[in-house]
Amino acid sequence: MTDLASLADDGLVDALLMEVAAMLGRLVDKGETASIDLRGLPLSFSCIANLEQRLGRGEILVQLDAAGRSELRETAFPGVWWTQHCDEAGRVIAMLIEVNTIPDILRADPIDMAASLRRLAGVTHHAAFRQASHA
Amino acid sequence: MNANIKPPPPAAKTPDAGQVALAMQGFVSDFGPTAALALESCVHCGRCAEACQFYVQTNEAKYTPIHKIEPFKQAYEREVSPFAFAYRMLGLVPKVTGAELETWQSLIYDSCNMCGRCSLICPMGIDIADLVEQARHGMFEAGLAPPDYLGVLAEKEHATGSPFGLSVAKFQDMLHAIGAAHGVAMHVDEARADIVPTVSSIDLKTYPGSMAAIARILNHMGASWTFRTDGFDADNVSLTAGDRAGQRTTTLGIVRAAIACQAKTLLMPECGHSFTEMRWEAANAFGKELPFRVMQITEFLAEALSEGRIRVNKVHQKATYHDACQVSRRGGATAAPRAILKALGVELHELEDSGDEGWCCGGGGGVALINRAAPLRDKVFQIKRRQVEATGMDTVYTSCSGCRQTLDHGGKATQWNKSVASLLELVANNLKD
Amino acid sequence: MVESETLGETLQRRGFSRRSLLKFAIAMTSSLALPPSVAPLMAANLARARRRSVIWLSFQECTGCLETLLRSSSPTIDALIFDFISLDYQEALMAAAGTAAERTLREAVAANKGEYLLAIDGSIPTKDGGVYSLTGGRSNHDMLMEFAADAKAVLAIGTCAAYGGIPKAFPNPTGAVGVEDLVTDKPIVNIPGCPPVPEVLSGVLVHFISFGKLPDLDDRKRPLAYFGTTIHDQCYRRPFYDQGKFAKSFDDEGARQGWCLFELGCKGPITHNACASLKWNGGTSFPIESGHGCIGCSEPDFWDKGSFYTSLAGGSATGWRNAGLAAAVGIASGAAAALSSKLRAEPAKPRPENKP
Amino acid sequence: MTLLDFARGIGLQIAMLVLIVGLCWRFSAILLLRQRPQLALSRASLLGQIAGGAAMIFSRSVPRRSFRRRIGISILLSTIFHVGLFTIIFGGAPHILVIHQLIGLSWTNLPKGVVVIISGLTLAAMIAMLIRRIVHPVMRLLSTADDYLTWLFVFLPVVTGILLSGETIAGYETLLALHILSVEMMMIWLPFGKLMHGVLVIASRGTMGFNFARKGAAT
Repeated sequence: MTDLASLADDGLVDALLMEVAAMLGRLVDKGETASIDLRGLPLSFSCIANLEQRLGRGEILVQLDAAGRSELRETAFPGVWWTQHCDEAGRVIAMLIEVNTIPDILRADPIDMAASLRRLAGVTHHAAFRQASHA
Repeated sequence: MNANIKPPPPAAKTPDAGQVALAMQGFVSDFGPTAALALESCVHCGRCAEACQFYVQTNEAKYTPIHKIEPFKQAYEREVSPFAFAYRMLGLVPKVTGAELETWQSLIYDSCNMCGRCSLICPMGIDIADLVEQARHGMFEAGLAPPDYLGVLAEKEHATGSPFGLSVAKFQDMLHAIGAAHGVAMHVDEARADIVPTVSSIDLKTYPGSMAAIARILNHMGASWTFRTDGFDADNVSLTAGDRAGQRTTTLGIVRAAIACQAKTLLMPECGHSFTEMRWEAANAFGKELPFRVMQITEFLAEALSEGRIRVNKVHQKATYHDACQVSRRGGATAAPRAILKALGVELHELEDSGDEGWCCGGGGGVALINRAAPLRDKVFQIKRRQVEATGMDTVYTSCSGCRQTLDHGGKATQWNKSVASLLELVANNLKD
Repeated sequence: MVESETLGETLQRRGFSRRSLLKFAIAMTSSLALPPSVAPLMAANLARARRRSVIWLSFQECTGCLETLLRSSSPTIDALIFDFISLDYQEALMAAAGTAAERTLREAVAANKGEYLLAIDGSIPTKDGGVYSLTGGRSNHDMLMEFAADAKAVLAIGTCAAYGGIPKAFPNPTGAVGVEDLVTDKPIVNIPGCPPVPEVLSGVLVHFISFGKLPDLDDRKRPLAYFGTTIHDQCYRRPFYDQGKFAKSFDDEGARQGWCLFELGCKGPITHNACASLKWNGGTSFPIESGHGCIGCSEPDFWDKGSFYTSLAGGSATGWRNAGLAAAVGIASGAAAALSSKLRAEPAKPRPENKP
Repeated sequence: MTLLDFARGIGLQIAMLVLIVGLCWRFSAILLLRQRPQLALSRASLLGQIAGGAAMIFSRSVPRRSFRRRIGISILLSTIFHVGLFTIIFGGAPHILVIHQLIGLSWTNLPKGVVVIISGLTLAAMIAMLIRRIVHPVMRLLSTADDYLTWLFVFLPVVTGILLSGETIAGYETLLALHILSVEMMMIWLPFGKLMHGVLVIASRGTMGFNFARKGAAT
């Protein structure tokens, strides 16, 4: 039965890899991004491990600390990302394969940037004041 | 409808309501737990057809053994079965009609040898041959036995104890004449004897030598024996015709005769159904176990040979053997003829289907006595012919005069060059002096 | 009513980045079985969304459902969503009591007429005029009908509110029923479970807040994303079921090996819920993982479906006494049939003779 | 009350009671008919006759060699079907559970995959048997409504069982309910139709074996 199960796993992994290839093709041709929600598919642990291994590791590993940790890893296939989000308790809340030049979540958000600009202005002013007082 | 089967004689009328009622009464009076179990158990698998010589040779579905007793089964379901009241109330099983009985007359008589091959193949353990015998009771009692040779003979047997209506005096004369012709001392109507042989009316009519053979062997053994003219014709045509009363009269006549001379052994002739009747049914008619043994002649000869009471010269011959269904498959004496052939030194080349699995010659169950069944009988005979030819033997031994007669007739009809011979006569002709 | 701040503003004020919101949206789309591409839209909608009024009425209940929802894991955005909804009336939680509480309720209803969500936990007694459960002298039935009339939708939280639950268990002395038996003209979402999985409620609320509508429901009005599969379908012990490896008792080798609990009465195969995937207590475990079969608490009448420890394969067979009685009836009938057959069949037959 | 509750509760009870009443009725009505004693000297002792009866209960499952060629298809199909059905009933884990709950006996089950494959074979054999029954002149002539109904009442549990094992078409709950209901229909039908042969076969073969041992006839 174990052999049968692993055989079925291999079939699923192959199908997913073909889907990833198709998605990457669309990214290259038309610039379309896409992702696969791995938790929404009936995959066993061994199947996910198998898939992760087949995709391999690339050059980038990003750790995100936003309401819990996230790890975004480039696979051995540039343009294909393995991303996993955890909540503050450390439990996995999402696991995806993203096909994108860079995962959207890594881009700084305009609203966050506006807020940081305001904060940055405050920090700068304070430093200048200190420097001036020393002189 | 098979083109070779003649329609019933034009005089025969469709059975009327009274006849149907009589048939029903006859059908239902027979059901004990055994028959009921049999009819309840059929799964309609159709395998019995493949064991039946009539189906195998014609490929006509109507010759399926279990189908041949359909009206009998219908009567059972309507009148006797556990849910009979519901079947009647809801009309789930229709009444048997006169037209149906008319159709089934030929199926139940002309195309069944009661050979029991179907009983052997049935996965549910249904003794279909036995059911056919029971079904014929109702048919006969309604006057629906074939209006032919069989019916006529049964009537005569019913009236006189012999299908040919032979009188006691006539029989005595015949026996003495046979003795004189064959140079053998006859014992007739002696007051006391250990062994009482009986004869088949076919022997009387066609093979008188077989009676001389019995006399010669019993004399050779130095046995105390006698023919009894008050109970000699064991043929029991009534059994195959379905005449319970005639069957009983004939049987009890023989039982009384054997008891009268304080016989220890009742010797049944080379005949099939008569053995079945005397061996298994006579005690039931008599009401208790019989005070003597009933033995078919092959059993008797095999036993006597093995005990050295008969001594024979070896005959250096090759031959094949045709089993009588009622003696071998149905009667439990399959080994006896083979032991006799061995004792005689005959090199036995068995038929492809032999012993318990042998095919009927086509004449069993009274079919030999139904003239209109002759074409069908000849078709069935072809199986035997093929199998005998396949052995390459020139001689077929058998220990049933009915079979012997059927094989002779079949052979004659097809210019067959094989000789059909009696095992009994073979023994009688090779006794050591 | 004062225009409140948006959820985006609230999050920003509390120091949550937009990344956190996007991450939450990614997790929610996954949880709601929506395509991952919807996540940015959901995040944007959530950021723009304003507070929603929720009125929570408790009927024949044990407060277990509320406890579960309040104790949902860590102070994440989940918790914020609960903060964000305006729980305008909840007897157990609100500070006000008596007539003050009554006034709050009336005000909230008047201010959000046609827009508020009505959340119900507990079943509604209908026998004897509903006298078995009253709030301020008013029956649960009356209150339900009154506040459902102006609600946008009704959330039946827990098995009692959804189907009647334990109060409805045989012999159901109070004539308890679920919300859907009484409210027929409003959208209803059933979130059954005893108690229900808290993440399901947040999922439903997030969907409602971000897209302005209820998620897809199944034929029992349950959110399809969470109740579309059975516990059995998602169970990590499922491979053992497929291989036919079953624990035969709670302490045998099979149980130690973590084999399937089907034979020990697990109701997983007929129970629709998300326990096996979302799990409990912050994703720690769920009953089967702890070695006990599912009792099917999110299914209607789960309390009356025989023992929790009787396997689904069987059923309640008839007792020996009834079987014996049936056999007696059968034999008697059979004997009568045989007798009547004998009478019908008996011909005047000659007796066998004994003397020659 | 859901369909499953009905199937597992009152439905099962009704089916069992009907089954028991029907079985006892049919059996007693057959066995209480007048039995004529057999008075002829038997070729076998009483013990020998009983042994003959017992032996035939098993021996008739395997046709004689000389018959096999002519009834090959029949043997093949009915063997696959009967062996398959037995394996499913006595090898499938849920079935063993039911038996355990009813009478307390239990044994090791077969892997589900094996049971499913056997079910498929059984189903195929059943379909072939039905086609044969319709097409073969002998079987068509012999067949009555009972044969087709009985086929259906056996076919349904096999089909619903296979569907249940894969949880296709509908949910486990619905399929389980349909499976149990189909078995209950079969239980109710059993004493009144041809299905009874499953029980009668023992009595019928046993009787023939007993009688044939008496005569020394070929078995």
